[in-house]
Amino acid sequence: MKDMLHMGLFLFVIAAVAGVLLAYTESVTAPLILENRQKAEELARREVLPGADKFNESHYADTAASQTYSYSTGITSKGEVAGVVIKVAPKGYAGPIEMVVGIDKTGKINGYKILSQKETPGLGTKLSTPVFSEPFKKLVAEKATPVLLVKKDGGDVDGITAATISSRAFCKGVSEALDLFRKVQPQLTAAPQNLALPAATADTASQTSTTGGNQ
Amino acid sequence: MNKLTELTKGIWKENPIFVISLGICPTLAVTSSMTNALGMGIAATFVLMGSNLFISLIRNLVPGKIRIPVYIMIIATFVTIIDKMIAAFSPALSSSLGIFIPLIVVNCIILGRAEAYASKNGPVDSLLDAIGMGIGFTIALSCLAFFRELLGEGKLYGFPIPFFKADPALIMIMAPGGFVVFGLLIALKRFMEAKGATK
Amino acid sequence: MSASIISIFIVAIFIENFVLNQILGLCPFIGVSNKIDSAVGMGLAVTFVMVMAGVATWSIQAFLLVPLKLEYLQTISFILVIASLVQFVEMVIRKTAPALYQSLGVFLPLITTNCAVLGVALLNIKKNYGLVESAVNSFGGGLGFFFALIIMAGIRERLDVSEIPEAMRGAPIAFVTAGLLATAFMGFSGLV
Amino acid sequence: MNAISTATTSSVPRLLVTTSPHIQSGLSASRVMWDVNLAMLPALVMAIHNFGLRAALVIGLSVAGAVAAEFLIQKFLLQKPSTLSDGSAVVTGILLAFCVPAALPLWVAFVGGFVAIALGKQAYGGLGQNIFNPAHVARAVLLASWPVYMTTWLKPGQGYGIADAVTTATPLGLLKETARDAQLMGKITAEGGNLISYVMEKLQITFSDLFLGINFSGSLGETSKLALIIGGIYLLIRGHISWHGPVAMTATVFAGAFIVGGSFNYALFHLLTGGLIIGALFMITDMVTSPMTNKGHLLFGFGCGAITLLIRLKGGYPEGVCYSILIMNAFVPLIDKFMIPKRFGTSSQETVS
Amino acid sequence: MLTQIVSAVLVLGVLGFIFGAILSYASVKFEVKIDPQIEKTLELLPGANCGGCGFPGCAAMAEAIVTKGVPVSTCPVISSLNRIKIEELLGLRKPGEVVKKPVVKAALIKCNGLDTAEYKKFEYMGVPNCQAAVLLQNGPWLCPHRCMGLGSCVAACPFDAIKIGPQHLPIVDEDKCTACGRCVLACPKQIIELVDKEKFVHVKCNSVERGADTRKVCKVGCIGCGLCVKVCAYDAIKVDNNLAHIDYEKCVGCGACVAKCPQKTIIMEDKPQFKGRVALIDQDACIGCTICHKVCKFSAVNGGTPKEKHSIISDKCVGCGLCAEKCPKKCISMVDKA
Amino acid sequence: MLEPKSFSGGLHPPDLKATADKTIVNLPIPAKVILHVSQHIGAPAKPTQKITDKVVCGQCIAEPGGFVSAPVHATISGTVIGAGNFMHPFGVPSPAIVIERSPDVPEPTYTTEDGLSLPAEEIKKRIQQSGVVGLGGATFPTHVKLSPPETKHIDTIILNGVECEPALTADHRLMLEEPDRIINGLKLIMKVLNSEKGIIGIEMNKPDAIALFNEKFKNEKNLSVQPLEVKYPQGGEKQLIYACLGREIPSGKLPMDVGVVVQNVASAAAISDAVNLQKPLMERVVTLAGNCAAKPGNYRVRIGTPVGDFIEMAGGLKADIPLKKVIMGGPMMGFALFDLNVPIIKGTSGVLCWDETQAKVPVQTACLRCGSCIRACPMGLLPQQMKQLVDHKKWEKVDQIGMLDCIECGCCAYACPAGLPLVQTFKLGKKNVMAERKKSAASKG
Repeated sequence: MKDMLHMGLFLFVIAAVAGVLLAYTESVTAPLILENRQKAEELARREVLPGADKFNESHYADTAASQTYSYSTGITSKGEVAGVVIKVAPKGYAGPIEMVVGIDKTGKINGYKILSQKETPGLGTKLSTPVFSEPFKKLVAEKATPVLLVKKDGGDVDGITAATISSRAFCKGVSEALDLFRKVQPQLTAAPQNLALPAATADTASQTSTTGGNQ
Repeated sequence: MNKLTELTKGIWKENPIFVISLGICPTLAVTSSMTNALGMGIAATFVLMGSNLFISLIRNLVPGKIRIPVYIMIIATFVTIIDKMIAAFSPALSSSLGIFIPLIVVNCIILGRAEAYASKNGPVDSLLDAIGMGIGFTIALSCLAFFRELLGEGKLYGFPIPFFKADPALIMIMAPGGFVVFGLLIALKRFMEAKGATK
Repeated sequence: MSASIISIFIVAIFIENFVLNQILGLCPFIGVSNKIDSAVGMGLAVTFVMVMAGVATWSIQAFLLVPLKLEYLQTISFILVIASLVQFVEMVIRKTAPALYQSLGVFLPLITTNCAVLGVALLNIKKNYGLVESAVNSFGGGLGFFFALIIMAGIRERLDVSEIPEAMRGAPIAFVTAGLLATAFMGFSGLV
Repeated sequence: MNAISTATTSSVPRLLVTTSPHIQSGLSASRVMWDVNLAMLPALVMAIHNFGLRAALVIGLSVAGAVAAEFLIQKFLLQKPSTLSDGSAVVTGILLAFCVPAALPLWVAFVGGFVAIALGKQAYGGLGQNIFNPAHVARAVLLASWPVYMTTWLKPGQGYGIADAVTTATPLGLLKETARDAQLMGKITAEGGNLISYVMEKLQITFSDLFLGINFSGSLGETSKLALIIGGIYLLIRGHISWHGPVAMTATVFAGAFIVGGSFNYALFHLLTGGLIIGALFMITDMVTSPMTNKGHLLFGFGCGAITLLIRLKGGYPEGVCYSILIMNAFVPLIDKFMIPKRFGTSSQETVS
Repeated sequence: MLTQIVSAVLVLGVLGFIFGAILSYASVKFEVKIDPQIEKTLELLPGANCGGCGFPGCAAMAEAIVTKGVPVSTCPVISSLNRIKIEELLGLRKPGEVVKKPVVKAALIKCNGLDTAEYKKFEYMGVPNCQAAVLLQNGPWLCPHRCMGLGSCVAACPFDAIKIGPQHLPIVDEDKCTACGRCVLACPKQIIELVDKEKFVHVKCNSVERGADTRKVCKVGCIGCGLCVKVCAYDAIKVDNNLAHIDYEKCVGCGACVAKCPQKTIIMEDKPQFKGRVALIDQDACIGCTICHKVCKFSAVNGGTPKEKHSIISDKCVGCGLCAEKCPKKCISMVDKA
Repeated sequence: MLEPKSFSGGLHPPDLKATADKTIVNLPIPAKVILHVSQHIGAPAKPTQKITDKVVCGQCIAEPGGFVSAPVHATISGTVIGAGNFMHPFGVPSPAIVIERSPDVPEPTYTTEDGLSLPAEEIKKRIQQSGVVGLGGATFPTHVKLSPPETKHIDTIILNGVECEPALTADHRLMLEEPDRIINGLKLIMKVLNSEKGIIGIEMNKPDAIALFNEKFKNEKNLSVQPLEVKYPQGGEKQLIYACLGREIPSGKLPMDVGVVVQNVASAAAISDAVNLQKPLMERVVTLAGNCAAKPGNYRVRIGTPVGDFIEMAGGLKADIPLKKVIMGGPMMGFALFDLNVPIIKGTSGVLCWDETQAKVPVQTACLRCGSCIRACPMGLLPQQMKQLVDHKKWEKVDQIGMLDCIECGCCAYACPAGLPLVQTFKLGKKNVMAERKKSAASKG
């Protein structure tokens, strides 16, 4: 019994010391980690929607499907709506491809960025390399309303050789983002200022914009 | 002299991976690039140092029966610390190493050294042992990563290498490549030793 | 729901096989795959511990760490739970079922440092699985480990009596075989 | 006289003393291997007929890679006598070339042959020791390493030049793509067509094309079923293979496809496309990497067929023969352990005391 | 910050406490006794798992020593120091008790057969294993006791101490040999024996055939002629069943028998050219005490009268060294014959 | 005629039976015989003669060394000129008695009596005294087979007229030329064992013998001929019993455990002589074959005749073809001789004199795992695995998969495309497994 108590206590002491150390580490690193994450997201948004200066979290309630979508609205330095950044995750070859798509207020695709994916290295992963992105950029720049289908399926997008499924998933994701954009488009043009107002998001928005400005 | 051997034995003679075949899980999983290998090596070395030092300090106080849980807890503490540090200061590395950082906890090298060395030796020796083993571990990881990154991506530390970058063999950076390269490396080491022995 | 549980299960066994795809749990995979008998023992032991650990760690995470905002204690508390669990199970089996201990229990100490067990616990949390999903994922992961181990043991029993070149004998050929096995298992990719 | 007699007097030459039996069937490893090479000849001719000189080059380089690996490793690493003459490296080289596309860069074919022998065979100690089929090991490695090259299919009948060659889809590839595209599928069913006829129409092929191996693309050696079957029958007659594995594998795929697809055409399509026939006749009958007993062969063939179908229908790859065989190769030691003949004197009924 | 630390400490501490308590409870409740003596014994055993003791490995041996009272000396490899430690541990010996210096043994190959076609029945082509070769017409050699030379002993040696030499005969590396006896068991012809490492005169034959028979099948086999018996001043050789045996307890290694053996069956280790020794008396130091004359069993010392200086009749001297040993003035030395 | 029956496994090597139509020729009495005291399975006989002793033909010169043992008789009359170790056909120098013929001593004569009227015990005694052993090659003392424990009833006697070994025709000729002796022997055995049924098993490649015995058995209720598929090793005891009766001898058991005793036809003929004439076993029919033999055929020769002398008496070797290999027994299970001074022994059914082409040794390559050996094994064993396990000295495992059930028939090695020495490996394996069993039994007891 005494033995038991002794062991329990010893473990308690060790655990306590560990707890102190860890709590301290956490208190130091937690803000940094949070900041890193936000920075990364901010960076991605900025990349796909270069015109925007700051971003607001927005929501769209699809009453028909009784679902709520979130997206972020990019505001230019003049306070106008530059466009939206929409996060989609189409099902790729080996799992969801998480990506953000930047669409300007006219509905034109501005850019995309793959956040995470599990595609086959060297094949599906080419989605995030210039091999795929450059022709795609060129396509959206040149064609007003490209058919978002792989060429094989009669669309305009140059699919990645030997990674048709990944390419298709990509097209599906961009289409999804466009669909959502069309739904929220009225919101954007209707009341651009209102969007900047929601108190819950204003805080982070200003924070990120300052960090962004510092760069 | 003696201290020096404590330090160097882990690098070649008792290289934790190639000779003692310990801690192979993180070895294979993170060696798809030199950067990851180096990051993992440093992280593991840090944990090894911390745990070895700490354990050798308290080695006479620990009740035998709960020795292992205590060691694991100490190791886990250091692992969590390094995990958070990496996440805070090198988010890219953190995301590419993923859950393999917390998994250092169960890396046999660390517990193995704690049990086999730190629990029986003084803090200075233990620290030296940890550094040596850590370096050996890092070197072994880098060796593997060298072949995998070079052949699998045509790069080293992310820099494209001429000739290799043209058509890299993707399988090298996937799981099978890790297994095969590791197996062949051990065989190569043995083959060289056997050659050396006959000469 | 049920479909996704089945898919979690199949993914855990075949596609994201701990050993062959995730490269986790290699120490026991190489160490205890010499004989089919011991591979079966080890595989069962790991499966058992994985499920127990998966459930236990999920509970700790959900009921203790998250409410108290102590997620950063994940690693340490998980490993503590697993280590204690394993040791406890070992003691119980040793006392109550010596025969079982002989065939299965002797592998238990090895499991403490089996990163697949901690790995499954961490992945359950990372993937935001619920309790049932965690249990299923752990079970699938354990079974995947079990299969890989038995296949490997079968192969190694054969390799044991083959004329393997001197330098390749033992660990090297085991790793090369594991690599080829992993290559073969790539055929399952995209299955779900 | 009273002595251990020393018979070896000068008049009688020393007699040969060996252990029993003193006669042997006359079969030898090299004869088996060269017979297999011979059996692959029809398919080889068809490959060259279909894909021209290019095919010959790919086959040649693949064989060269295999032979080079066999020679170099045995000579320099293992320092064992060379076994090149037994023809097994040539078999591996040709088999590998048979399951890669004609457009494969020649150096990849060479690397493939080299990997097949080095990793698939010599690492295990050479002929008879390997676990996995070396040709399929190499194919899986190549597919994972250079997926683009391994999935670029030339239209047959174009001669050598590949720079401007026309690529096309394989029947199975198109089948998979179509089946995955829900929209297209909806359209096809709405128009009252079925998947198979859509694919065959689109590729402009008939079943007899599939059987004879003309007008469609695929790996070098697997297009012509007729040529393969001729080779298979030769091996069967020579007694180097048994019918159990091939029949079990093809029957499993056929029956499975029939049940899933619900039509004879669907099942026949699966039977005649991809590497099923070459796999069933030349790969799973590889003595070294398949079970030893006929019972085992049945199970092995069934497993190969089932996994092939699983991958074709549900997996990421359009074709699953290579992987299914590799996976079943891994099970062979277990099959060998449990699928064994009944030992004489161990049946329960005859325990007369 | 503070609350965080406090809660962290509390959670971890409580977790630790609970698990510690549970485990210690379990360790009492579910304790299984292992004899600590077995573990200690195991630590003292060599750990080579050579199986020379007949048990499957050192662990089994340790258990057998402790539970079944198997003598520690069953282990052929163990150092005497560790043996004493184990015996003390088990209370079989009182600490400090002195023991006789144990005989350190090594394997001896009792065959010197030549590798010539004339002594072969046929060229062997079967399984390269001595035991298997015996199954085919009793092996390829005419002499039924000839070493097969196929190296089953080499394969059996866990210490890499045996190699097959140029004459299809094994050569033992005495430094590596631990006398575990594996090779003795592996040899189908029973030509390996464990003998005192420090002795260096050996009968390199195991043929019990009659001399005439042996002579027909081997040039260097023991024909049981008994010359060695006669020449041995120490009574250390016996011929039994047509084969000479050396009693290593008595043998001093003088080499008289080596010099005498007509078949060159008896050899002096490391001295293939050994032709025997002869006593040499330092005439200056000799005082003519006659002791050497008296002890010589071969009447090879001149001078029976006191004060007369002795000399050796080298034809008669066999080189046994008795005189040198007994000489009070230490003026006799033994020199190798040319 | 009955349908031919068979067993599973086995194979059909080329017949090589070129001497099937050569009638048995009685060879002259040799000038010298070497009689080994160990010509049977079991304890060696104890020699009773020493050098210079005079012996007469048929005299017992070595008495049984135990129950499982058989006496040895002088096969010629003359003087003992040697007693000591002589080279046995197995290659081991072992005790033997050498007799030089005295040509003036006349051959003994024998009176016939009706053995079947004698009591069973007397029959058995006469068989034992005459030194009859299994003449098919196994050389198991016959009287031992005829003395099963009382609890075991032997309902069927099978005579082995299969002669499945290629090249051998001695039994075939004996059946054709002396069927009555064989039938009489069969009846004597049946009387001793009180059995209900007698069967002669004959392979389908000897239709003349099958027809002859069918004819002879026309009026015999309980005797029959069982034609058997031409397949090796049809004459293996276990295979023969299974083919004839469908009874499977459990692993490690004997034929008598399934109520059967098997005897070779030549043994039956010898039994007939032993009982009716009280004539000891002194001669046997030996097939001489092979490319080098000048006059291949079937010869009745005195046991103990040196092989070289036998060949000389039977026409000698061809001068132009160099002799390469001499096999005593058949090509599948016989053993090669290195020395022609060894004698014909009781179990010698053939002497094959082969030249270079016949004695070709297969090239040894790596195992292909083709499974030919498994398909060929008549015992349902796994030769490939057994070889690997023996090579790696895994005695316990190889015991588990049935090492001791191997009958060393050689089918696996015959079929092996890699030319592996499987039979020798298995002989080695069996020896070690038995030693290992003994060891573990000792450590347990």
